[in-house]
Amino acid sequence: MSLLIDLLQAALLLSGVVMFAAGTLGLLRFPDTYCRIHALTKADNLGLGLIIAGLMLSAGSVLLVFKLLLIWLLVMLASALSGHLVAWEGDAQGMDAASGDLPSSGNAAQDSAERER
Amino acid sequence: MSVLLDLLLLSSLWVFALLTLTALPLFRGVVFFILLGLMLALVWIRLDAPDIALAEAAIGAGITGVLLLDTLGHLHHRADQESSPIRLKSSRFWVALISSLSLAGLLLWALLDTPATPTMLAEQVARALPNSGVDHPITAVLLNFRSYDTLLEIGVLVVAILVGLTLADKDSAQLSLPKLPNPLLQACLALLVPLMLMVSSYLLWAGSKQPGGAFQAGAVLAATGILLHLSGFRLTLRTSERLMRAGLLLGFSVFLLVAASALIDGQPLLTYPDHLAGILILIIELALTLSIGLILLSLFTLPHFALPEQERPK
Amino acid sequence: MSSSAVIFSLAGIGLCAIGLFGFMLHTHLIRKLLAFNIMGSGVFLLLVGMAQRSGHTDPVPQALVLTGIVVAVSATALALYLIRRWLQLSGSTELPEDDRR
Amino acid sequence: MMLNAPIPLLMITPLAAAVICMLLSERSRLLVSFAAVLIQLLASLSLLLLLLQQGPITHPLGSWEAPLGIALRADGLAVLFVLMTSVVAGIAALYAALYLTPGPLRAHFWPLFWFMWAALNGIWLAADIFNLYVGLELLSLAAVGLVAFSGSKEALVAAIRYLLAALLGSLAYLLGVALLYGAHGTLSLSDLSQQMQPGVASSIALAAMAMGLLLKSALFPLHTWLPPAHGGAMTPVSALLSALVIKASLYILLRLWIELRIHELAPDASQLLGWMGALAIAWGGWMALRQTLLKRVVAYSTVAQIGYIMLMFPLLRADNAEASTLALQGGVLMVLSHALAKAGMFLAAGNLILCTGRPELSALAGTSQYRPLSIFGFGLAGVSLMGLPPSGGFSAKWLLLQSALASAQWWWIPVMLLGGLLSAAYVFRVFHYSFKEAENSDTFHRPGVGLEICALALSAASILLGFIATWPLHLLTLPDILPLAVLPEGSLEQSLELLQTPTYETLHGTSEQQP
Repeated sequence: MSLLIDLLQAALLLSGVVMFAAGTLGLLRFPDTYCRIHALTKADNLGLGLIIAGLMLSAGSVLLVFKLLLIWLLVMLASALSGHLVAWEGDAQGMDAASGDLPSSGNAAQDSAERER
Repeated sequence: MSVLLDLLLLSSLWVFALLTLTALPLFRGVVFFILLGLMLALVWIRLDAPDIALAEAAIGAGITGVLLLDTLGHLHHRADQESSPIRLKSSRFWVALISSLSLAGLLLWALLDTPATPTMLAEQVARALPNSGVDHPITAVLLNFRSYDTLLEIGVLVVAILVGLTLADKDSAQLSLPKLPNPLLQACLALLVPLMLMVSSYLLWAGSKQPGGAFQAGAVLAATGILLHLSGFRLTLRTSERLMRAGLLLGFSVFLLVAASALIDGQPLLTYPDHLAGILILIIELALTLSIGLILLSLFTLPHFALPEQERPK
Repeated sequence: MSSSAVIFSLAGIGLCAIGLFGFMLHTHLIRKLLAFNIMGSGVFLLLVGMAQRSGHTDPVPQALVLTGIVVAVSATALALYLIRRWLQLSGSTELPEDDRR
Repeated sequence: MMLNAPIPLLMITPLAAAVICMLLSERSRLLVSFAAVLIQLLASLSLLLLLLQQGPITHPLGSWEAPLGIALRADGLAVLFVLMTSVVAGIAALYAALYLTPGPLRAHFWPLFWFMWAALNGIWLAADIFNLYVGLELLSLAAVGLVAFSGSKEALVAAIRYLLAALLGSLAYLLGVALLYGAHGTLSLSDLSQQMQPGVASSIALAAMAMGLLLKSALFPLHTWLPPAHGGAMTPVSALLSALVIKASLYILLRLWIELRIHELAPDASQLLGWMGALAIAWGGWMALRQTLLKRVVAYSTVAQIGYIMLMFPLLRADNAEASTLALQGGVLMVLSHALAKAGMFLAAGNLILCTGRPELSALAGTSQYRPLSIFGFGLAGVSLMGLPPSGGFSAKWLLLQSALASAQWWWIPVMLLGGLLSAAYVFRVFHYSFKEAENSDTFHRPGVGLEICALALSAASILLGFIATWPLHLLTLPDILPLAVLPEGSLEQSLELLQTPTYETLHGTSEQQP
């Protein structure tokens, strides 16, 4: 039984890591800001969810499970919000979805990250 | 295994530090600096110092990062391009390299030459802890054994605000930071702000027994304020100057009053009566949390009042 | 003997050196400030790491670092006020290459 | 119970004054500040009386004994510095109240001033190396704030330069604290002085601390931040910075040097400090001769005078108690007389600038004819800086000379004489400008009488110090900070009797070494 749980935990943690890796790859390789947000928020939320699920298996107490769940929910909320804000700011600055370039080459990423904080 | 993890953390610290200093443009450097702060928070956990980890994440990476990014916002309006700083031909580079390498060498020598002995001070703290009024040794050190340091440190924070006030001009209350009229943000605030306030009060409450305390709670409070500020709810020194000033100074004044009250009893400065130590520390922490929150918030909001371009009279 | 403490003392030494390098190399004021903060973090790591090498946690240096972090953020904020004001008056993020006398 | 009161008052009053000043309106700030200055003067005087009655006092904060808690300690050295601060800062406060025009600028001055004073008192009384770090940071940030105060371009550049130097210096100091704690597990100075063993970590730690402190004290060649900051700040601020703020890091250095017995363990380091001091004397004096702005002359003179103070370090010899004692006394007297003279000189220079309306030396033409009082204040301070008898500066140099002779380090003597000549040259250069004929003498403004009196009082005090020099020096031998310095009875009087001033006889036979 405990071996089964260990295996399940390992599988969950590993697939979580794979999701994170995929998200990071997407951030580096995708062509424009909108796609990158997509990769980052979706893949990372899922990856974190998997890792949290894996950790819950060995948590031992209900309180700890609850805390882990809370972490996941909060991170999801934060990443949804920040992803939205980055996209919104990009849109407001007239960033082109296809090329990811601003009409006038400026510091779009800089601006949006600043606002986000 | 854990050694590997530590070594990984060590190399990431060094890489992020180097990237902070060399990455172009500056914005990237600041982002790496914030990442460095988050890595440091992990390192502090590894060093069994969760209090510092909380403070590093909230103050070191969080507030410092926000202040830096905010300054960059002013900067990029004025085209300020810098070239790569590494120029092998400049003597500055070599002087810097040689001094830093010799510093590293000397420190390494000092580290290797010093035997690792358990410090007797840790024992003394453990022995005196029952009489300190709190159960968490770090809170006991900060607010009882070495409370004088903390008192002066709040003074340092107030001085920073004072200089900000001196430089900011009173008359031109013109905001340079536009608010974000984003509907989703506003909606989320309704959820996030109560949560952050809850976290802040939890940290404060936890401080007497476990990691947490006035500084961490104050930093979370300040983060809430900054979030609200960015979304358009502005609570600044200008809105109600007197009230705000009183809030900024509340912690310091309460601390000072408690410190001085020992004199009435003929005791040395900062002595708490035995049975009152716990409650006095709690009162000080409450006031400090509020003040630290307001001070850190004001550090961020103060320069958002554009200064007049012409020089001020001497 | 705690290996973590030794490793992070080393990390602290590295950060001190990198910070000093940046502080001396850069003329850009904000970079200098970043370098100062890196150096500060290095000193904090060394302070706690060196004291905890025997494997016992020591609350005193930890409390000192908490104080240090707050002092560092105050200094950073103050420096940023001055730098911003200087930027506003001169439009530059570097100090004038002065008559170094 | 109230016997312990002066020490807490010295800390509580300035901090409370800072808070109250921030909360009150501008007019009340002035009143509060005057009241606080009075309390500070009284507290430092009663501390002096207490010291004379009881000997050195330790004040364990929070009733926790060091090393767990932090102790404040008042010995002769500390009390001398507390008294110096109260006199100089008190008069500078009076000057500032008259000098600053009403408005937001003046309102912001007071809280910063009080934080600075609190930090100074904190440093004089501290006996804990980390607490000294916090005190240094409080002092530096408040001082930077005061430099940046006017908000002009020059002030900002000076403030940023000063801030960068101060921050680097504090970090170097903190690095030393980290190493010392890692090696010895304590932060208390008295514990350290007992447990200190020579070792790599301790040596590197002390070297780092010394570097940081020297950078903060602007010893040549780490002085480049000083002239713009001290010369460019507003007049009362310049006086405070030159007279008091740089002394804080020097004081810590001196404390470390004698309490951790560095003078015994590393005589080479002491010699190095001495040579850096000698270079500072030459360079500061030379640069002061070449300045075109009046306040820059005074600022460079500070660079040179720091060099004089450093000369005491190589003369503190483990193998020669007499030389050590003379050196310590000479060095401390140098600090005291420089504090008074330099504050007086900056204030007098400020008055002259108020007269002429221009900061240049060349604008001084005609001032000695039309504004003799201002130039007289400047000259009195100059007498002490040059080291002419009977000033405090003269007594200090005399003691240092005696010490150099006693320890057979004759090479410091020409350095001191050369420095004196250079000081004379730059002071007389200012006089030279002021004696020139003026074409438009009717354009002189008249600075307030109060301003003139403030400057004159400080300058006169620096001269007066020469007459009563044995008294502070006697105080210095009260505590056992320099355990090896047991002078043969009456030798201090003997060495000073050579000066032939009648006041010394009255104090005969009072300098027995106390345990």
